Amino acid sequence: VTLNLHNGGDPSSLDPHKVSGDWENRVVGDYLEGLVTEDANAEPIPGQAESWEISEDGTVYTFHLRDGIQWTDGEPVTAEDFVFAFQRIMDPATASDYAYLQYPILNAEAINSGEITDFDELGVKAIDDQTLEITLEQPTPYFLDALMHYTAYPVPKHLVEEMGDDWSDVDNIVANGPYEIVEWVPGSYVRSEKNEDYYDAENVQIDEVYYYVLEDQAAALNRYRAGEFDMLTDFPSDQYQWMQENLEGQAHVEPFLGIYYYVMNQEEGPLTDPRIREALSISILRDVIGPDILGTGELPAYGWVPPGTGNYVEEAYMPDWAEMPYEERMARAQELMAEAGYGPDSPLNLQLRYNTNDNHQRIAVALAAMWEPLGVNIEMFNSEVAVHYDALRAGDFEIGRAGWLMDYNDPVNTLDLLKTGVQQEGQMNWGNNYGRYSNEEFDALLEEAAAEQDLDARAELLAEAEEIAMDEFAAIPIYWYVSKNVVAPYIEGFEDNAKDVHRTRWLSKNEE
Amino acid sequence: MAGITGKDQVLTTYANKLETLDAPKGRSLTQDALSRLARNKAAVASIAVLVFIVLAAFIGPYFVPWGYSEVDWTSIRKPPDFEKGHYFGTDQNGRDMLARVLQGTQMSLIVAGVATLVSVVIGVIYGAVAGYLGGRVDSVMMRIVDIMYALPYILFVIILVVMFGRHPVLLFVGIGAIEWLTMARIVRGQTLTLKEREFIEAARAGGASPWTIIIRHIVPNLTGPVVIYATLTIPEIIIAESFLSYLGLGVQEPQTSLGTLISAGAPVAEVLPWMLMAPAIVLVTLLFCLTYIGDGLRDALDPKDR
Amino acid sequence: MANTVLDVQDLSVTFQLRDSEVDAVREMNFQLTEGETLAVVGESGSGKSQAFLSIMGLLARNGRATGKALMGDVNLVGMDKRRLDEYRGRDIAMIFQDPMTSLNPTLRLRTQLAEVLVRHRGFDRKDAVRTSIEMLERVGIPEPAKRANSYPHELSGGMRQRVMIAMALLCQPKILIADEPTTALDVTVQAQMLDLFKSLTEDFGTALVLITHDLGVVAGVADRMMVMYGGRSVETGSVNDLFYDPRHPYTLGLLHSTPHIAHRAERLDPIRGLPPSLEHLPKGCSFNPRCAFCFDRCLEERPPLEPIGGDRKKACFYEGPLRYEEVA
Amino acid sequence: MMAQANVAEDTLLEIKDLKKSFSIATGLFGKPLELKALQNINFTIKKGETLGIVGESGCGKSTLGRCILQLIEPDAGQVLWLGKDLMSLSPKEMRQRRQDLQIIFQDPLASLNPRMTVGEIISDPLRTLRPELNKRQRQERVVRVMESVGLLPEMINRYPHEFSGGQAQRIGIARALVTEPKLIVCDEPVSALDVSIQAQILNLLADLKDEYGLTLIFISHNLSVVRHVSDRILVLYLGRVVELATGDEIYSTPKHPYTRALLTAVPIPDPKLARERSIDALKGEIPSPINQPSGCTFRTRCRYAKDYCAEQLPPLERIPGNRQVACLRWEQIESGEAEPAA
Amino acid sequence: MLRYASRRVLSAIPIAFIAVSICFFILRLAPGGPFDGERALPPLVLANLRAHYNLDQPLINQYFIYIWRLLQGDLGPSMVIEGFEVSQLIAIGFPFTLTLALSAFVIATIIGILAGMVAAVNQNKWPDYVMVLAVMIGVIVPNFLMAALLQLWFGVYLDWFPAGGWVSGRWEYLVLPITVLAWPHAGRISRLMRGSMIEVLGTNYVRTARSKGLGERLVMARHAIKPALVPVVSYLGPGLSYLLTGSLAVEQIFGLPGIGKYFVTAALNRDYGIVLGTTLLYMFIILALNLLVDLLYAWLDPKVRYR
Ligand SMILES: Nc1ncnc2c1ncn2[C@@H]1O[C@H](COP(=O)(O)OP(=O)(O)OP(=O)(O)O)[C@@H](O)[C@H]1O
Ligand SMILES: Nc1ncnc2c1ncn2[C@@H]1O[C@H](COP(=O)(O)OP(=O)(O)OP(=O)(O)O)[C@@H](O)[C@H]1O
Ligand SMILES: [Mg+2]
Ligand SMILES: [Mg+2]
Repeated sequence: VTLNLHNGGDPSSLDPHKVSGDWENRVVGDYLEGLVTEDANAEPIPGQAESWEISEDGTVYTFHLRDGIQWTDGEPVTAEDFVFAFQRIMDPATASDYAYLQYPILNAEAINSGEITDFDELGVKAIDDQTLEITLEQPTPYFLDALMHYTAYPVPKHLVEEMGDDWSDVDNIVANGPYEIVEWVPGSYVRSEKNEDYYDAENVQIDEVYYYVLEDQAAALNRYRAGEFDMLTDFPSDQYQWMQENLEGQAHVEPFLGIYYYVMNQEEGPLTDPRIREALSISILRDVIGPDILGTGELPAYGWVPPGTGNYVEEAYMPDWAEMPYEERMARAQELMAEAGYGPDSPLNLQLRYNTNDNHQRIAVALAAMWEPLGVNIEMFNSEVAVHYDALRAGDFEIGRAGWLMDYNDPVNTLDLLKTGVQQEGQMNWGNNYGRYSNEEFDALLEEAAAEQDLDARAELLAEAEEIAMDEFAAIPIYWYVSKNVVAPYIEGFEDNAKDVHRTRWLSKNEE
Repeated sequence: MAGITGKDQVLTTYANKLETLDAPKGRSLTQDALSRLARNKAAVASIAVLVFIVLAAFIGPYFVPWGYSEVDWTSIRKPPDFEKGHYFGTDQNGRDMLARVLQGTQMSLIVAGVATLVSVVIGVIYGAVAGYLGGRVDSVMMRIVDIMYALPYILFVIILVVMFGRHPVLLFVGIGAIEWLTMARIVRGQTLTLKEREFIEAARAGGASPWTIIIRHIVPNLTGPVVIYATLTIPEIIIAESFLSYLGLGVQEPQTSLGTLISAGAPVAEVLPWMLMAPAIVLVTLLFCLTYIGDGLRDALDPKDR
Repeated sequence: MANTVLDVQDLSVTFQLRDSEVDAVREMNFQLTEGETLAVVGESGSGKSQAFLSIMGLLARNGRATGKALMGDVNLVGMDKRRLDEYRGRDIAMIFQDPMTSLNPTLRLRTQLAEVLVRHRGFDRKDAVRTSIEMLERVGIPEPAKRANSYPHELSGGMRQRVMIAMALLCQPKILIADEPTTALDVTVQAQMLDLFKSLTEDFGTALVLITHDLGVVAGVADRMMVMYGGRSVETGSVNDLFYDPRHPYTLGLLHSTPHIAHRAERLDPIRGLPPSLEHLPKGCSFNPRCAFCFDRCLEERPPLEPIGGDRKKACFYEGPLRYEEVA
Repeated sequence: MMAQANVAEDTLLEIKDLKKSFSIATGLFGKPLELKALQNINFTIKKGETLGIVGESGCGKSTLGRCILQLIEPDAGQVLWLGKDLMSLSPKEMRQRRQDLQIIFQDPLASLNPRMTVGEIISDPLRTLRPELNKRQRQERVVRVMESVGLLPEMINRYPHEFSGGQAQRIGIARALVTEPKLIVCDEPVSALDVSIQAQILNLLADLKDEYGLTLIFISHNLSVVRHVSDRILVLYLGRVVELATGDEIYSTPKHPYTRALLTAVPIPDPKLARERSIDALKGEIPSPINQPSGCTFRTRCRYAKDYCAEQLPPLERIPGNRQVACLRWEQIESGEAEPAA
Repeated sequence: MLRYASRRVLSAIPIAFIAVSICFFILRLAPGGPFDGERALPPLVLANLRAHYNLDQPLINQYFIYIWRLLQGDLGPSMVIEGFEVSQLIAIGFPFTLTLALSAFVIATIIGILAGMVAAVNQNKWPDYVMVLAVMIGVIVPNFLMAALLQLWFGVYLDWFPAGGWVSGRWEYLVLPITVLAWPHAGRISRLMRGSMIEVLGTNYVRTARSKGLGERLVMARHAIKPALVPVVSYLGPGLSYLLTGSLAVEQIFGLPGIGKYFVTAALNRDYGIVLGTTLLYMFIILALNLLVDLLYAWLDPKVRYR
C-alpha cells in the first residue's frame, strides 16, 4: 500500500540535527523515533522508551528503553545512541538550527555556546544500555513535549562515528522508526518503506510513502484532483470554499498553535505612543479577515497565547474592546488618534513592511483600508523574506508583519517573543522581539513562572504577563493560524490536532 | 552644372529643360512608412483597438464607480455585480476589478513603453557598436553581455532596492537592464553581416565616421528584427514587471499592473475566474494588437515591400 | 523560316509606386526564332530588363505584367508559378544584370550551379557538380574545381558574371536572355563569352536575347536588333540595317554617341537633353523633346511601331533622310 | 632612380610598392590560402591627369582602387597623397581627406543603402564632409548633380531597388561627384549605361577635368572608353603592372603581348568590320591568383613565351618614351624577331 | 577559425572567474543571509552556523577560500539544503533541466522556423494571421499561467497526461512541461524568422534561384533559409538561457526535479554556494552557446570573419 503525500518543500537534509521545517519533520519523524513519540492526536506516548520516571523536583527524567529495538542495519538502539545524539546536537560544530529547543537540559546552552567544552557535562547520561537519565536545569513542564521534537531523536552512534555527516546520505542511512528511507530525488520526492524490524510493525498499514516536493499549492491541489496525491499538507485558502462544495469533507482546517501578528516599533517613531498603538489595534475588524479575505476562516486573535496551548489557564485573554461594536471601536480609535495629534487632516504616515506573499499582502491591504479613516496613510513595503527579517531585526521599520508557530505546546513559547532583550557583547539582542517591547513587570513575571513548580500557579503568572503586554498593545495580534490538510476519503486514521502532526504510522488506506 | 562647379555654362541644355520641374522635396523612410502602415488593414485595426485600450486606461478611471484602492467590505471576492457597480467583480480584498484592471493597464502601458524604449535604445546601440567595430571591442562587449546574462538577475534587483530605495525609475532601469541584453545580441548578429555589405564601404568612402555609419546606415537596416523583437519584449517586460513588483521593486500595492493582476488571478482561475479573465483578456488583446502593429511596422519600414 | 520560339504580344509592365504608377514597358511586340540572336539596346531605364523579367515571372512585388509571351502555345505571362517552374531554368534562362547581388552570398558556387541540373536534367549531385565545374572551365574561370568551392564574395566582378553565364548555360535552354552579360568582363574574356554564345546559337539553336549597351558587341554577334526608348521599342530590324541606315532619330543618336577606339574625339556627341520620366512621358512621341527632327505631329500624336519594308519596323513620323550633320 | 625628379609639385598621388593579399578560408578548420591580389604596384598621377586602368577581370583593379582610398588596408607600400602617406593618417584625418578622394563603385546596386532614398544616398557624403551646408543647400546640390548625370529630380524619393542598373550606376556617380572631390577612382563607371548617357557622363567628367583639374583613375573594360578619357593607361595582369604608357602610345604601339591581345579583342561597333575581323582571343588557362605561375605570370598564355620566361620575373622597366613595360622580350617582339608560337 | 574558437574556449575560464567574483561580492552586498528566516536563531546557534560555513571570517578571506576551493573543483556546500554539496545538487538536477530545456529548445526552434517561413511566404494573408495567433499565444500568456491552465485542462479535466511529477523514462510526464517551455520559444523564433525571411525573399539572389525554376519549396529551403536565419541564430543563445532559467515555473508547477528553481530561489534564500555554483554553470553554458552561435554566423554568412 503506497501513500502519496504532498509534502511541500524539499527537505534540506535528513539528519534530525540539521533540519528545521515541518516538511522535514514529516520525513524524519517517520524514520526516526525518540524516547517519546506522538500518537494520532500528537499527544506524547512511549516511543523508544517503554516507560519513564520523573523525579520529585521535576528535574531528573529516567527512561527505560524497549527491549530488542534496533537500527535497520541490525545494531541495537542503546541509551548511548541518545547520549551521543544530545551531545552532537549541542556541539557548536554541528551548527544545529534548533538545538535551543533542548536547552532545558542541564548545561545544554553552555555547551552549545562553547562555554563548556566537555560534552560529558551535558545532563544526559546512559545508566546502562537500556536506561537513560536526563537532568534538567530547572523543572520544565513541557519537557516531554519537547522530547517528541526531532531535536531529541537518537542518531546511530556507530554510523556517525564512522562516516560523520555522511551518515544521513540515502545510501548509508539507517532507521529506528516505522519507516526507512530508500530513495531521495532532490526537488522531486523522498521515498520510504516500512521498517519490518520496528517494534510495532504489525500495526503499520502503509507499506510505502512518497513524500512529494511541490511548493506550488494550486498545482498540488490539481495533482490531488488528478488522483496523484492522497493527502495534501497545505492548500490555497482561496480554494477552500470550492473544496467544501466539490470535495466534501476532504479539506481539514483546524486551529493550529500559532499566531499571526503585526509588530510595531516601540523604540522610536510614532508608535512609541501607546495611544496610537491602541488605536491601530482596536480599529481592526478581525472577523472579516479569516472568513472573507483569506477564505479559510482563521479565528480572530485578541491575545497572545493560542487557544488550546497546554499548561495554561482555561480562559483565554479577551480585552473588553473586543466585544464592542465596531463603530464604537472606530470612534474610540479616532479619539485616541486625535489625542495623539493625528486625524484625517493631519495624517500619520506609516510604512508597513511585509514579506512577499499573497496572503500577507491581502491582509496589509485590508488593514490599510481599515486604518484610513483614522488618518493613517500606509505605505506598503514588501520585500523577500531575508530582507524583511533583516530589517525587522535591525529595528528598521514602523509596522511589520510577523508570525509564530509554536515549537512546543507551552505559553512560554509565544510569551518569550515579548521579553526584553539581553545585553550581549555590548549590544542589545532582542531575539524575536522585533517591536522591542520592554516591560520590567512582564519580564519579572516570566522569570517567576519559570521557577514555579506548580503548574496552575505558573499558568496564572503567565496569564498575568499576557494581560500586561496586551493591555499595553505590545503588538497587534491578528489571527490564530490554522492547519490546512486535504485528506482523501479512503485515508483512515487521520486525526486533526493542534500541532498538525500526523505520523504515517497511524494512517491506513482503505482501498475498497 | 551649377551644383558642382557654380558655373552654369556646362550643362545649360539640361538646366533649361529643368526650369519647369520643381525640385521635389526629400522624403524619408519614416514618413513613407507611416503612409504605408496606413494601408495595412490588420495594423490599422490593431491601432484602433490599442488607442481604445490606452484611452480606457487613462481616462476610464474617471468614469467607473469605484476607485482602484477602494474597499467594498460588503463584496469581497464576488462575481460581477451590476447593481453595486462591480462590473468585473471584486478581488479578495473587496476591490473593484474593473477599476483595478484599468489602473493596471495604465501602469503596464507606461512601464512597457518606457522600458521597451530603454532596452531598444541601449540594445541597438550597444549591439551595433560591438558588431560594427568587431574584433577585440566586440569580444569584450559581448563577454560583458554574457556575464550579465549569467549573473543572477534577482540579486541586482535586491541590491538596487537596498541601495536606492524604491523608486519607479529603478523599475525601468531594472527591466531595461535585462531586456537589452538579448536585443544587443540580435542587433550585433545582424550588424556582423550588414557591415560586410558594400554600401557600408561606400559610406566609409563618403567620409562617414564609424558612429555616423552605425546611426545612419546600420541602424536603419536593422529595423526589421528590432521592431519584431521589440514587440516580443513587451510581453516579457510586463511579466518581468510583475515579478519585480512581487520582489518589492516597482509597482506597490494598492497600485497594480496587468502582470500582477494576472499572477494574482492565475491560482484562482477556477474559483474566482473573473479575477483572471478581465486582466488576461486585456493583456492578450493588447499584445496581439502590438504584434500586428509590429508586423505592419516591419513591412512598412521595408522599402522593398509594398 | 525558322521556328518562332517566343512570341511576345502587347507586353506591358507597370510598377506601383507610393503615390503613382510607372509604366516601365508598354505594348511590346516581337518574335524570337530559333538560333537567332536579338540584341536589345536602348536607353538606360527604358524597360529592357523589366520586360524580360516579366516574361520570366520575376517582377518585383510592386510590378504587374500584362500581355502575352507565347512559348509554343503556353503563355508565360501571369502563369501559375508552379507551372512556370517547369520552364524556367530549363527552356528559358536568364543571366542577370547585376552579378554581385544575384548570386546567393551564403552558398558555395558548386551548390548554386549544380542544383539546376539536378532539378531539370535529373542529374545526381555528383554528376551535376562535375558538369558544373566543366561549365566553369568553359567560361574561363581558372582552377574551376577549386573555385566551385568558393563563395561569391571571394570572386571579382567579372568572375561572378561568368558564373552567372555558366549557370544559365548549364541546361542549354531554348531561350537565353542575357542582360548585359559582359559588362564586367575584359575584352578578351568578353570575346570568349561571345564565342560561347555563338556556338550555343549555332549548335543548339538557342535563341539569344542580348541586352547590352555595347554596340561593338551588338555589331559582333547579333542578327537582329531592337531599340528601346521610354518603355517602347522604337525600331527593330537587322543589325546591318540599323547600323548603316538607322531610321529612328534615337537610333541615330546612339550610334553617334559611341566612342571609337580608332580615333579619339575631343568630345563625344550625346543626344541632347535628359531621358524622359516614365511617370510623365511627354505628349505625342516620347522622344520629341530631344529630337532634332521633331515636327508638329510628333507633339500631338504618338507614332505607332509600323513595318517599313523588309523585316524592319519603326515608330517615327519623320520620313525624310536622317543625316545627323544637318542638325548638329 | 628617377622617382625623385618625378615628384614635381603637380604630382597628386603616388603609389609605392603597394601589396595586398587576401586570405581565403577553406572550411572551418582548413588552413587559409593566400591570394595575392596586388603585388608591387608603383605609379604616380599628376593633378588633372586621367589614368586609365585596364586588365583582365580579377586582376586586382578594384582592389587597387580600394587600397588607394584606404577602404581596405594594403599589406605593404605607401599611398602618397600630395606627398603625405594616407596610411599614416589617423582615421579622423583620413575622413577629412575623403572630401578630396571619391570612388564610384563597380557594382551599382550593392553600393547603395537599400533603406535610403536616392536623395539621402547622394546627400550622405555632404552631411559628413560639408557640415556647413544646410538642408536646403544640400538638397539643391543633390538635385543639380542628379540632373547632370541624367537622373530626373522627380526620382529623388525612390529607393535603389526601384531603379534600373544604369540608373543605379548614375546614382553612384552622382554620389561621388557631389562633394567636388579632387580625385575620383571610377571603377567601371559607365558599364551599365547606354552610349548616349555614357557620352554625357564622359563629357561631364572631361569638363570637370578641364575646368577644375579633376584627376581620375578610370577603371574599365571598355577600351574605347578608356582610350577616350585617359591620358595614360596602366595595364594590369594578375596583380602586377605589365605596361604603362600614354593612351596614344598604348593604342598605336602596344609593347606587352597582353596589351596587344587586349587591343585586338576590342569589339568594333560596325557589323561588317566586326564579322570580318577574326579575334584571336587569348588561349590557355587563365592562371589563378592563388597559384600564380612562376616567372612571368603571363607566360602561360603568351604566344611569345620562351623557357626563360618561366624562370625570371620580368621587372617593370622604363623604356624610351617615358613608358614602362614588364616583358623580357618586348624588344624582340617589336622588332618582329620573336616568332609567335603556332 | 580554429584559432578563434580555441581562443574563445580558453578565455572562458577567466571570464567565468570574473563572473563568479562579481557574483560573490554582489551576493554579499545584498542584505540578509542564508540563515535569516521567519524566526531568529539564537545568537549562539547563528554563530555556530556562521563559523561552520566560514561566514565569520573577513569577506576577502571568504573569497579566497571560495576561489581556492573552486580551483580544486569544489563548489562548496549548499547552505540551505544542508545535506548536499552544490556539485551534487547540480549533478542531480542539471541533467534533467538540460534534457527538458534542450528538448523544448529543439522542438520549438524547428516549429518556430517552419511557422515563420509559412507566415513569410503568405505575408499578410490568412495563413500569416493564423500563424501569428497560434504562436503568439505562447509568447503572450505568461508561462506560469500557461502551466497552470494546461495542468488543469489536460491533467485534471481531460486527464490525458499526468498532472505533474516525473518518472524516469516516461515521456508522457514531459509533454505538458515541454509544451509550456517550447511554445513561447517557438513563438519568438517564428516572429524573427518571418521578418528576416520576408526581407530575404525580396533579394536578387532569391530571384535568381526562382529563375532556375527550382520550385518555391526548394528556393526556401536552400536559398532563403540560410541568410534569413541570422536573427534566429542570434536569439538561440538568449533563447536557451530563457528556457533554462524559465523552467522555474514549470518545475514548480509540475513538480520536476530540475535546477531551474535554484536560479531564482537560491538567490532569494541567499544560498551562497548554490548561487555561485549555478552562476558558474550558467556562465559556461552561455559562453559555449555563444561561441557556437558565432561559429554559426560564419557558416550562415561566409563574409563574416573573426580574427
Ligand atoms: N574580399 C576578398 N576576399 C578574397 N578574395 C578577394 C576579395 N576581394 C577580391 N578578391 C580576389 O582578388 C582578386 C582581385 O579582385 P578585384 O575585385 O580587384 O578584381 P578586378 O580587377 O576588379 O576584376 P573585375 O574586373 O572582374 O572587377 C580576385 O581574384 C578576387 O577573387
Ligand atoms: N521595382 C520597381 N519599382 C518601380 N520602378 C521600377 C522598379 N524596377 C524598375 N523600375 C523602373 O522601371 C524602368 C525600367 O527599368 P529596367 O530595369 O527595365 O531598365 P533597363 O532598360 O534595364 O535599364 P538599364 O540599361 O539601366 O539596366 C526604370 O525606369 C526603373 O526606374
Ligand atoms: Mg537593365
Ligand atoms: Mg572590379
